[in-house]
Amino acid sequence: MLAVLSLFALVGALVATLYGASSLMAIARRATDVMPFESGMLPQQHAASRYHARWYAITILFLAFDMEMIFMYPWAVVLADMGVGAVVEMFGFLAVLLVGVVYVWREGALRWT
Amino acid sequence: MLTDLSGWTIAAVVVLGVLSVAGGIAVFVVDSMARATFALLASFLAVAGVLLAFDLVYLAVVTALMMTIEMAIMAVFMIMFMMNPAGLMPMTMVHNARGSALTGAVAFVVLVVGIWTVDWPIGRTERPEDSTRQLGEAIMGSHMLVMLMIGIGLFATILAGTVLATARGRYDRFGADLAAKRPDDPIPGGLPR
Amino acid sequence: MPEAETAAAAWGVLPAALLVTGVALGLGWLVAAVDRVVLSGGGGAAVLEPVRSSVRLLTEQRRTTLAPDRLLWRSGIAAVPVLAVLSMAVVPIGGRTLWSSSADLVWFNAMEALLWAAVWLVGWGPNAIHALTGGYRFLAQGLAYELPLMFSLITVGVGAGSLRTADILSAQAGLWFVVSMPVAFVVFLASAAAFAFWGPFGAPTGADIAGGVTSELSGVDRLLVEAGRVIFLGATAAMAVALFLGGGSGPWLPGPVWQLLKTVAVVVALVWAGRRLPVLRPDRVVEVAWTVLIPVTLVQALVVAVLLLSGFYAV
Amino acid sequence: MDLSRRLRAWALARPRVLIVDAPGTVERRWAVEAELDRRGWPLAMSPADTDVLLVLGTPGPQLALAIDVLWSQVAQPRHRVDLRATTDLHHRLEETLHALGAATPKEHVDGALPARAGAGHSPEGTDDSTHEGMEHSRHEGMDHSGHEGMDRAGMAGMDHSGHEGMDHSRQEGMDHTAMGGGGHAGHHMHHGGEVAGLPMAETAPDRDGLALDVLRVSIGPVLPGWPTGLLLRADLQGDVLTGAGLSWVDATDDGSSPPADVHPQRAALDQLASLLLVAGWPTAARDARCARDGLASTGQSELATARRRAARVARRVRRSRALAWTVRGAGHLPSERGSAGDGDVLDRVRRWCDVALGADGHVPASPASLDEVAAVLEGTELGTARLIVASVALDRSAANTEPEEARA
Repeated sequence: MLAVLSLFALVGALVATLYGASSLMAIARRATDVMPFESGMLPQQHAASRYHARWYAITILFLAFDMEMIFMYPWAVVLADMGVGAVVEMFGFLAVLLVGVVYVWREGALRWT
Repeated sequence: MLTDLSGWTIAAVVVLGVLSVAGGIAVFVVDSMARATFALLASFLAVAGVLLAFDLVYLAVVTALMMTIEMAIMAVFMIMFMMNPAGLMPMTMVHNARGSALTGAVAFVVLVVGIWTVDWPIGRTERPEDSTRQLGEAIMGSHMLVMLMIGIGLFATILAGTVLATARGRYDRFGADLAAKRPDDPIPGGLPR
Repeated sequence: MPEAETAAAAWGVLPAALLVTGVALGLGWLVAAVDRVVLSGGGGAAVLEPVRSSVRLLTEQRRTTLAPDRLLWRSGIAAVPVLAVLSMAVVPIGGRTLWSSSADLVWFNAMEALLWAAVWLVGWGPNAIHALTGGYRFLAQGLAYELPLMFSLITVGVGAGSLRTADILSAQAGLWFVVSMPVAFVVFLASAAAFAFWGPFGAPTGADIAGGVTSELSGVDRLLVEAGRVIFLGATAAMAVALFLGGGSGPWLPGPVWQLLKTVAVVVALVWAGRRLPVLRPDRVVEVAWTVLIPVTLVQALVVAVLLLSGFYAV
Repeated sequence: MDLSRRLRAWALARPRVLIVDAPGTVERRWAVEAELDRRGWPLAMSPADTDVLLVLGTPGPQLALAIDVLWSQVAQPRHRVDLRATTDLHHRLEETLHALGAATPKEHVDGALPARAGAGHSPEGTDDSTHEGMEHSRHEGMDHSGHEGMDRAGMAGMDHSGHEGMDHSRQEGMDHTAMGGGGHAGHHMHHGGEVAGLPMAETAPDRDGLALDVLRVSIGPVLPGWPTGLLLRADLQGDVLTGAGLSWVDATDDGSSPPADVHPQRAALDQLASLLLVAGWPTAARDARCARDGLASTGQSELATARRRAARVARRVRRSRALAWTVRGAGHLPSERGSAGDGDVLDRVRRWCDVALGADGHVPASPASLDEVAAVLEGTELGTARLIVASVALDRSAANTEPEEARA
């Protein structure tokens, strides 16, 4: 705990040092204020807009599947003590989710819109 | 109860607790969807830090892991569907400020009164050597039924979410009789079908 | 019992943390140097190039763009190297990890998962179209690599019956895990390339979007993101050695030397193989990841679970 | 002081170079890239990644504006080289190193570095010739462009940024942009006005039934692995392009001059190199460049080596399953013109490989028309669009290759 905290502090200090070193060594201390790069043209609109992610359907599948990780890590630890029953239960659980994956795949939701 | 904890732990819990509340408040103060989302993530990470201070490593780390991924995905949707994602225009994150303030104050009072008046049970059991193992034993043993129910629930979520989220289904891809050899998709994927 | 074996306990907290940071920088340098050698087609002089680039970036002016989200941008930039070094907390150095808990593997996983936020923020911050596209590409790629990576980590946990790096190392005293879990090993290394957005999974920084998330970064900002990438790759290579290649075990030579040799070998193999491939675009990878990789890694986990119950791993 | 200067000189010994090749300078670009590869100077991806901006030939007015915008986006230390001939290439690059290493902030701010003999521009672009170039550009841009608004915006920005003005007068520059854009983009105005001088994106329905923001973007004229001077204007819905329109900047319709007669094998290798760069395969791109450069040599043994190298890279690309998997199915061009440009990106890549192999007397695939390519880009994702453009031969056969000289 303390070890992680000190590592965090150390690397934080390292990052701060790099910023400090940069402000000492950099040819110009102030950041140059530029227009966003748009391959030689000036941008016509703000890029930070309502970005249309093409894979939003996959996120639902992902989140549902991801939830089950909470169970699977502890499951790995106790597997040896629990025996065959735990294997059957966990993979039965996963099999149900994989049926969901097959359904999603057939509906084409794994492809971008 | 508190006496089990070292002074450092208590200090960490207090600081992180304040941070998490501050993050929660920031969600409603900032006027950008991206900042609101990541203020919420900061709040969750502070909670993970509290759990870590209590030496509940697995819960702490899994909180950080899940919440980061979920907030990143939430950011996608917040920015996709909400107005003014970057906060470049002036806007406010709250509606019905008076009513919600009242509701919030009442809920706060109820909870605080509850916390200080309930006769909390005192933990008699020894702290486990390995809380991850204990969690695994609970999940695979006495709480297996819960897990199975969650499995079915997640399956239903996948199906329902996909049906609701997608405008196209298999009949659009393979034709009315599902006879097409290759699906008709706007962007091809990595597999032939 | 294993608490006493952490590096922090053995050498003191601060020296151990310093050592871990130093090793992290060394690993980052190693990856960057090997990458440069492979990219430039040979030439041993390329090993100095990472140092040269770092100094150049330190002397370079920083940039800010029109109406950036400065707070989120800078947090994302700083988070990338910080997370990379923090992931080293559970990577064994000379047989000892800086920190040991009952969930070391999850810690490693979580540090990498926090990149989802960090990299996206680096892309979102500058309010520029190429960077923004890169940030979203990283999330899309995350949907593909995250679960296979988790399954491969869990497979290791099943084999060792523990999520603690020290236990995993001792569980491989008889046989390296790579023998019984080759799929998990390959998936783990491929995921490393994916979360470090490098090589065949470099779409978030692709040349087709002018460098993607890094396209608006100059000076120390660019240095931090690039350093985070290579440190993450190096940390994952070192972790792969611990999880699959028996850590420091080997004849004749002392453990740390073996560990170093194996790590260098893994880095060289990873970079060499990664640079032989073009970028695999996320829109193609996602479908294959879900329909092929996840089932395959699950079968791998099942095989290991059955082997465990049949007493294959003498725990 | 001296130490930090020497440190900087050492650190900048392998600067990253952004090449802008004006029309008609293909062979010069090859020579420059060969020299850069030999020296181990990496090619830059974007202005943020750039130390040296290397301009080949004489850019037309619109390209000159784009170069000025790019130059304003490069962080210090930086150096600009205008290379009109490759005869003194070695000398000019050495000079570049010297200028980069010697640069100090004060000199940069004052623009006090002496203009070097033969250089059209001082490193800071503040000498007279640059000014004249900009004045000239303004007129040309106004006269010949279908997008006056944006060109004026570019110019307005440049009035300031040419003098490091981006540091202190962005706000002012942006006001100009807004005014310049007002003429042709008046419909932005109803959309809640502007923030920091730029309008917000607009909303439009999409093919998947959502109505989200669409972003007007320009891809080109200067990008890595992109034909310099090609300008793709499109709406981006997420990363999907709609309403794509392709044009050449500085295109004039006063007759067409045939493209320069270049070595077909070298041209094919060059096309492969830029395509492989876009496809994210830098090692193969390097090999293709290397083979292309070797084919220019006169010695028999070097030539044989280069041929072997070309064959190796062409075979490697042709057989790569990963490349086939990642580009397959993209960019089907209509095949009414027979064999030349039809098929998808993968087919075209393989045809380039055949030409690069030099085994048969194939001519390079005949150039596709801009409208045809733009039609294929419709509805593709940004990465795919880049691959499609990189896979077709586009030349400025309808455009004048040296507009300034032609008009002069």
